Amino acid sequence: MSKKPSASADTGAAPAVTPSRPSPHAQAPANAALSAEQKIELYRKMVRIRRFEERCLPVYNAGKIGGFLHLYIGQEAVAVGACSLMGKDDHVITAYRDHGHAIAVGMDTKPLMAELYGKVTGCSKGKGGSMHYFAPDLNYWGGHGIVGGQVPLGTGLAYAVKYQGKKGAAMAFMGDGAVNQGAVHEAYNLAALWDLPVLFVIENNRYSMGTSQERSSAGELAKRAEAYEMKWYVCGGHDIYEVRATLDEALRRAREENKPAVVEIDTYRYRGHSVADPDKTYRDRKEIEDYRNTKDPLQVFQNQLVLENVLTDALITEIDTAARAEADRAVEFAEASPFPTAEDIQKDVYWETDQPQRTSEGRIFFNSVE
Amino acid sequence: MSKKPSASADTGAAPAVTPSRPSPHAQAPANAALSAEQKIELYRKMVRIRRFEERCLPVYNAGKIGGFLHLYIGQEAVAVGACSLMGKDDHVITAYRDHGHAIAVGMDTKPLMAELYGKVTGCSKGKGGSMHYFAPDLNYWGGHGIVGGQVPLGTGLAYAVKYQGKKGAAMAFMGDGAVNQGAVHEAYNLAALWDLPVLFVIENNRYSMGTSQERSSAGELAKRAEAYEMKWYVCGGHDIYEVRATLDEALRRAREENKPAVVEIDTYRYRGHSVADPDKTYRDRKEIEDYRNTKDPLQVFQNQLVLENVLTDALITEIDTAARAEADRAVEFAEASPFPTAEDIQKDVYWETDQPQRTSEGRIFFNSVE
Amino acid sequence: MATLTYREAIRAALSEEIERDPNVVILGEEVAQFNGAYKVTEGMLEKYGPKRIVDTPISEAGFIGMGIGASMLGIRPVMELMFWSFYSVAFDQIVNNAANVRYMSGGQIACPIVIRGPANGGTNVGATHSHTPENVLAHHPGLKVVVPSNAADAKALMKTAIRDNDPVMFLENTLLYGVPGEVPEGDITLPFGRAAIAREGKDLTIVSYGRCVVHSLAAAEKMKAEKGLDIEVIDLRTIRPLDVATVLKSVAKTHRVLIVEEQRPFCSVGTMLAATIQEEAFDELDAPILRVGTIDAPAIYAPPVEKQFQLPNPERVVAGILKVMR
Amino acid sequence: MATLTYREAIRAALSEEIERDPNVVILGEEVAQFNGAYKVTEGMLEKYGPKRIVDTPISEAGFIGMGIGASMLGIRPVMELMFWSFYSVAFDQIVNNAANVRYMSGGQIACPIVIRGPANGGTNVGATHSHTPENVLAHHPGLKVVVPSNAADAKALMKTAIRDNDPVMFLENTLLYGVPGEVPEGDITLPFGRAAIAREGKDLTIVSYGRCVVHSLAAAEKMKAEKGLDIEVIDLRTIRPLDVATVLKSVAKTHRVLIVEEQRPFCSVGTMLAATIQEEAFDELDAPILRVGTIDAPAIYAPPVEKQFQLPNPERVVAGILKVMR
Ligand SMILES: Cc1ncc(C[n+]2csc(CCOP(=O)(O)OP(=O)(O)O)c2C)c(N)n1
Ligand SMILES: Cc1ncc(C[n+]2csc(CCOP(=O)(O)OP(=O)(O)O)c2C)c(N)n1
Ligand SMILES: [Mg+2]
Ligand SMILES: [Mg+2]
Repeated sequence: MSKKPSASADTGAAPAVTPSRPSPHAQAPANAALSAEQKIELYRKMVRIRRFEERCLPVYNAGKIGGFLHLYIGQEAVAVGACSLMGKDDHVITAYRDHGHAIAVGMDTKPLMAELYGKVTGCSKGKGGSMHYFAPDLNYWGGHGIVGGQVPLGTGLAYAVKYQGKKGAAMAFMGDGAVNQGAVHEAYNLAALWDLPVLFVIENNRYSMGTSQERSSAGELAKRAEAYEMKWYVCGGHDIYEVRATLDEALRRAREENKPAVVEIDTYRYRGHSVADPDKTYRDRKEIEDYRNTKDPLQVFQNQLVLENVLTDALITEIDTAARAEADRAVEFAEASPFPTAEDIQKDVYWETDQPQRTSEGRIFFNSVE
Repeated sequence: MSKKPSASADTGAAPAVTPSRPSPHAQAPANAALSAEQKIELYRKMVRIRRFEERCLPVYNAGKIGGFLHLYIGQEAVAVGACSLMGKDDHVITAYRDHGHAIAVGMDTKPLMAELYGKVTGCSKGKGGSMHYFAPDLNYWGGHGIVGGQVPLGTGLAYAVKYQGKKGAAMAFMGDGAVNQGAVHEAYNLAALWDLPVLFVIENNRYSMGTSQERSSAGELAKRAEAYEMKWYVCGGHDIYEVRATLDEALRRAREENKPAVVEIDTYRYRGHSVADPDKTYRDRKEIEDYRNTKDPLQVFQNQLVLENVLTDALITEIDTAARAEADRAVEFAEASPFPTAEDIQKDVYWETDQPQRTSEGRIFFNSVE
Repeated sequence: MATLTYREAIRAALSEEIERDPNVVILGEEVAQFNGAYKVTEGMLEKYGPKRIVDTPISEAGFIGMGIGASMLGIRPVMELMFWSFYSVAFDQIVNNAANVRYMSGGQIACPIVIRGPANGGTNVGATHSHTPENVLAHHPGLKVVVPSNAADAKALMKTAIRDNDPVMFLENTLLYGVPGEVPEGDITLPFGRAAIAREGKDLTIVSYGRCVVHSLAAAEKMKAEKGLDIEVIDLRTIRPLDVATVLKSVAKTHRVLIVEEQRPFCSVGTMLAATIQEEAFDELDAPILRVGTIDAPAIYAPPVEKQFQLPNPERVVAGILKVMR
Repeated sequence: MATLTYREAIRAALSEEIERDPNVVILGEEVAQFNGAYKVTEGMLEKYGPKRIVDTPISEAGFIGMGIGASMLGIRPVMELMFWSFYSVAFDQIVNNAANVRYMSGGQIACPIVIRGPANGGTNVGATHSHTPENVLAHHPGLKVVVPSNAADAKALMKTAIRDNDPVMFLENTLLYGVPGEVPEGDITLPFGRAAIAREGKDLTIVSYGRCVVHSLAAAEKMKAEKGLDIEVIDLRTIRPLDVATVLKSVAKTHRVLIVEEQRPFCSVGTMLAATIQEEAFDELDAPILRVGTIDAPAIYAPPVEKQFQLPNPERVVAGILKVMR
């Protein structure tokens, strides 16, 4: 506890998180089983997410990224903790704040940055943008823009896993604001009624855009699970060990007993809702600073791993430098890549039109003047 | 308790409900306050509903009624009990099983029968049919065909009452199957969050079409209110005194403290989901007979009022005879009434086209060949 | 050839596909224990068991979304909407998730789901239960829309739909369910986008689909008998893809077009056809293209009024023919 | 005359109506404390307080349904959809309850609700956020649909919308919010169904609405400069009711029509216009009616591709003009 954390995990001049007692979750089975290399890899992923997203900001401000940019900064331990528990038959789906999960499941940052640029080398060929990252090969089913709309889809992933007799589970992530979408409740009921192996993971960062939880939701969020006799958990999202310990238990129950659950993870976003959000009317700077100063997930884990003698100053710097360099390379890649063409607009609309041979006859697109 | 009930409350040869101890709810404030005349009026309304609906059956089978006919037989105490508590600023809305509520709020049965015939003298001018009875002058806002779709509307009635500073409440009725519609949950959250004076009244008749409650809903229905920190009640729907006692409390809370609640009322339908339902695959006859024999709401209340010396044999017979005659007159009225004309099809679509002077210009209807 | 009702033909297709592919599963309200609200799936629970034939709660957004999610992993869900009208509560899942997930993922995800159920008026079920959303659905690129008019087509097209790797919206008709037709035996499929010439003629082309084909044929026979007119009736079978070529070929022969559709007129499928035909066969047309559709109002309940005046029927088609021929 | 942006003009209309009628209330996500996602309602919470300007949870079906219910009792809710795209989750409340409740009750119930928000692509927000549902909405009798192209119209039409006793769907455009325009002072309203001749001409009629009017005018000027063509541009202002008479009058003068719309082509508003024009002005047309619309695919993200190739823009309108004139 005497060690001073070495490098600030955030770029700003944030005072380092006060070194604290070791994580009470370090000895949970999921965490006790981790090798030093695995721990470093978890830390590295969090750093890579943060550096990637920080790198996005100047790119966005330079007008290279269109539409929205919802940054995940502050929430990294959630996605990294959760996705680190995935086995080959586990699946994940989330909302539009999806960069963290993408990197967490193992996506390369080059196509992620290229997607933000709208380049054809992007992970969705420039068709999805920031809100619509996908990597089905990594069991990552996106990136979805309609609040709550992904939750029934995630339930369907669980349905498929169970139908096909696999021992897997799906994690459907959503924000605290999403719990008030009707489709979410319909999915809860289906999952509970049919014993589907799905976890409804609420990343509670306290706000949906400018609306605080208490202004949008009656009652406690995770507790709504009780309405469907589902189990529920609440845990901190600043300590990746806690995230892993909680989800590990819930995932085992899902995989082994086909039992769904709601898992609410307390977290915080440092940036505005999207980069366009002036972030002035609904919270004060102090609230942000307080979280950053005491609960920054990178700093908390850095401290922990320093305490565990897993991380050294040199390694911390190396990881950070590598992550920054990786982000730069992603930008270079994106810059150098071409945009889709006008012809690309009508590709990827129908499966059949992407085949060498169409399966149907007749006209399928209907432009008058092209 | 020695008195034998005099006339079977159902037309079938149902054995009379065993006379039992007096209703434990007779002394609840809402019931203790009732005069003998008022009690007779409650009983008369239940009988009128049943006779009206029984009269519909041969009419339907003769092909005079189109579409669906969802009978309320067995559930009469719910609508009559609930609507008897309405003050001038209280409002009610329900689903498609809406005949009972219509008569309960005081609608005349002639336009109700005419509506089933699709006649222009119907309560909705033959435009709504069985599922769409309305009487806004009696604070009755229908009759709605999309399962759960009326629940946000009912919440809006409560919103309006509160907005306008009135001391009223809205009752939004729904079936046990409707609780699994997302819009219902959205409405729950809004009502709880904003303290809206609305009661969500679940008429739990155990089935949504052929699906029993346990096959469609995880958990207990009313208890879902807890997810939103709303109060909830469960009560029997066979004893109109119990219905009134429960809703009276909930309504007072709504009117005086702007507090919403969920009220689940256990009831039963004797007929199929609609007249077209063969009613063979999902429940057995015995279940129906058991309910009828022990809990028929007309018989239960008849017994109670006989015990209370409010009803006599002669009065029971008189009420029954009058209700049958009323139903016959309703049929005569409907038979004698004309159908809407082809021109009527495009009336009542827009407020403005029903005015002597249109408020907008341009074309508003777009038939090519009329 | 066997004689099957439209309902039986669909059931046969569903059953054969269930037997062929273990990933095919049927989900919907009352499809299993109740045997289907309109008995399309009658007997299937007993035959195929509760894993394959699944009753759902009344949660269309939830279960259709669930089906879409499952289809991304290779399940082939066939979801029954008791009425297509109830798509309104699942609209987001259909137009945003089913229609877009392939696109937004840059072609990485296929969504082989079928959503089926009846979409029609004429049974006096009122405004909320009488939507005919083929135009709204086909408006959304990514979706396919199928509207069979007879038993043989219903069977063959349903098989194609289940095997198709794109989301297919399959619109049936409660008033056709009981109508018998000759259905070829065996594993017959029919490609989407191939219209049928339901009746050959040279004087006027009726473009139609679904139950309106029946009305059109009746009107054509009447016109033959009464006026000696030879009317060609085209049954589109699918709305998207659309067999524009067959329509244009017929127009080049007849030079006159009437569209018969059970649609409210504003932005109906018929407007799409009229816009396309006038664009691509401008010089072939001897008269304006007219449309016989649903009279522009919510569905009226009054039974005789709905049938005689609001919906297309042979009398109204005759009136349309006479107007185009004028 | 004052110069206001489109955004300010709408805000002015909302404010004046809030002040005029105590039953007017504004509800939506982030309309109050956050000042509106697109700042349309900026400052209104402070001015009118939390009873009149109300932040809602992300429950479009719930709160729009609630607004419809409240409107039945005489409240005049103006509901903001942060994007019109999110109507997909409230679709049932809109097309079944708002559109039908008057009809199903035999005319006993009015539903004076306004649902407003932006409906457009062009800001690279992808397939789920770029719906332009004016065709889908206008398809449903019972609804009115308004699509203002400039600040003055936006203000006057918003006032009309709030005072109208029917449900009004008011479609704005994020790319117009910042565009300034002259707005007449005072309590000016504009009747629905009255199109504007945005530019007079004799060689070709462009029928358009919303932001496409801007593209059309730019293209018309270019054609004047480069080819000496006099192009008439009609701004429909409202889609339902629709000012068919003004369109037909123009067609009778120019004999050539191009429709410019930000719509995917299948069953677009343009198909409705084309079908109607060819039906009612058949003999006036010297060339097929063409449509410049959104290229038929979900909205692509790639910023330059969406803007240059997928959406209507002056260059694509020019191409359309040349094709019609050919
Ligand atoms: C159905 C729908 N309504 C509204 C929006 C606009 N919107 C996008 S994100 C958002 C806030 C969501 O907050 P939350 O669920 O807490 O997630 P967070 O942004 O905090 O990650 C809103 C209102 C949307 N995308 N979809
Ligand atoms: C959204 C929607 N889905 C399905 C239906 C078809 N449907 C009509 S009634 C019904 C059962 C409803 O059961 P419940 O809510 O228990 O009411 P009850 O009929 O028992 O009064 C169903 C599935 C519908 N009308 N609306
Ligand atoms: Mg949040
Ligand atoms: Mg029920």
